[in-house]
Amino acid sequence: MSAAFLFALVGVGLFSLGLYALIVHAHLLRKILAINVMGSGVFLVLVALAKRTGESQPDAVPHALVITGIVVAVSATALALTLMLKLTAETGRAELPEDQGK
Amino acid sequence: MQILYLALALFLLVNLGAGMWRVLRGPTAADRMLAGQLFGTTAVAVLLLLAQTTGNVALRDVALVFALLAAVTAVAFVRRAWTEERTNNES
Amino acid sequence: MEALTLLHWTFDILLGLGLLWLGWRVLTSPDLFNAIVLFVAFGLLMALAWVRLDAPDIALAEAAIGAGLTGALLLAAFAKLRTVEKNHDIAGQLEKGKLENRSFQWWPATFLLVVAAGLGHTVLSLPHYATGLSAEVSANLKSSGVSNPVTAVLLNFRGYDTLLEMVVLLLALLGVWSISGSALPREAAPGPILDTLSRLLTPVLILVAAYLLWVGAHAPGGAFQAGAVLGAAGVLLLLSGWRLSSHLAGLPLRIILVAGPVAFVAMAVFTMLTGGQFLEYPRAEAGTLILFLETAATLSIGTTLAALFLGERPKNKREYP
Amino acid sequence: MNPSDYLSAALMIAGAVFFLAGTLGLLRFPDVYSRLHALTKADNVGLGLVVMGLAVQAESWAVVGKLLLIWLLVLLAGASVAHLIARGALERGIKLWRR
Repeated sequence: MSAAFLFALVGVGLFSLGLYALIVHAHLLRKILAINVMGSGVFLVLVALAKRTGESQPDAVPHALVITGIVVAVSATALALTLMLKLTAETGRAELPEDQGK
Repeated sequence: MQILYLALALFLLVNLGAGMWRVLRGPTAADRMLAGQLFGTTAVAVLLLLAQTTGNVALRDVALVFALLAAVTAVAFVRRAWTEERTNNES
Repeated sequence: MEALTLLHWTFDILLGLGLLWLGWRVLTSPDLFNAIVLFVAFGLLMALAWVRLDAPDIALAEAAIGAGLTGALLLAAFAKLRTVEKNHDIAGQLEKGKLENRSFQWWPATFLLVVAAGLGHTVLSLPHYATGLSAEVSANLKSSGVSNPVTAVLLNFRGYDTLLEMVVLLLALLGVWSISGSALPREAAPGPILDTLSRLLTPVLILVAAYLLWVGAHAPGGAFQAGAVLGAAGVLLLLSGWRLSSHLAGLPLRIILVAGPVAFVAMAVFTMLTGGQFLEYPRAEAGTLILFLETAATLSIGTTLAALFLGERPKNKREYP
Repeated sequence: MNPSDYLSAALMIAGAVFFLAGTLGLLRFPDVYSRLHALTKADNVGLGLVVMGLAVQAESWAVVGKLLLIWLLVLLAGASVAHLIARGALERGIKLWRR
């Protein structure tokens, strides 16, 4: 066990928490937060595993990927929030419609 | 000295955790936001201490960015999200 | 030495537990506003986690975005949601966010426990020592034109990632511009304090963005961090009631928005015409070319992030009635 | 440890005490105005003391300058935000605590 694996496990935990909340909650703002928490979990796993180089400098490639990912995540969040507002204005509900099939 | 820096950083982290209680408890939205502000100041101190103990001077730049942006979220709260007091505030 | 190791471990374990606990509270706290504030705090702890994982580049990006942009975005959306509710007379959307959280659902919980256990097991069964691509990165670092390995990866070895990332940003902005509704109702005047604050902070923010751009070549920093700081400066100005003058809101704004991707594509075409591969810079000039690309990228990223926060499409002069 | 180490340690421990005081104030004070007061004052002094403690150990004057700049920025942000929140709270009719 090392600090890298500790944080990798925290990342796994955050990913699972986020996925659970994404399934369970209906409110779209909560779903957007859940996706962001999931994303943070994934980033944490990637960067934690990049630290397995021992004493030398960590692997720079996952670091670069995560920096790109953080900026993409914030722009995707902005788009998702706009979609949520539009949906609420149109339907009067900040939720996705239920399945009509059943 | 290494031990002192790290111990102080740890102490401040615990201090942060205690401040979380106010975010959860409220009672007004302003209280929650204030506790968020506490997070910013404390994180700056933790980062500066970690910069000293690890010798990684780049962490001072992280602290600088934190210090610069500490106000933005709070300003967004005051200017946008704080349209009325929603919770049953204390009397 | 023993005490030091113990302190390091205590710090990391507390930080990890804090992250998990905050993540849990973000998703289950009975009040949506509360969840947003907790999420901002969560971002702050994430920045500390990046520091502990020897990733100061990411910590810088997370600090700028977590402290400056995500919170402002979420809070503004929360406020707009309330306005939408009022306009449509549909009270209780935000209340609904409160009630449902009380229910605990067994099937998803069990499923997710299995997923978590599986993922955790997989992570733990990975080799405890792996160099990944770090050997390749350090072997080629000399020819990359910069000495910060993360910048070398972002701008040289995997420059196409950065190109496509900026296209993604642009697409997100196009999406927001196409669907976002009407402008916010008139804001109150910022008042002397906020006015002074924004006037004092904005020049410093721009200076720090330029500094991060410059040091990115040899130390943590670079186009993304600088762009995020620039975007935060834009958000602060927008919150203080500043709007782009209508002369600049048309073509000039759009030119800045696409400057980054266009510079990258032009560079790619240029390098291919001069006999190299896609985005393969001539070695001697690599450092200069990277700085040029990064400057264009910083301007585009910063402007796009601020425009994403504003939401509505800035109209140019002719479009005003 | 040489004398400057002792000075630095004393300053930083004093800073930590101020942080603790700020948190106590945040948790224990009765209304938003007094909590505002406790938090912004105590934490900014705490950070100032930590910064001074670190400045004693700093390797160059440039580092001292950066540390001071960080502190000044936090002071500026803290003071402005405290003012904005306090005024906002008054405008929204959040009552002051009376014994």
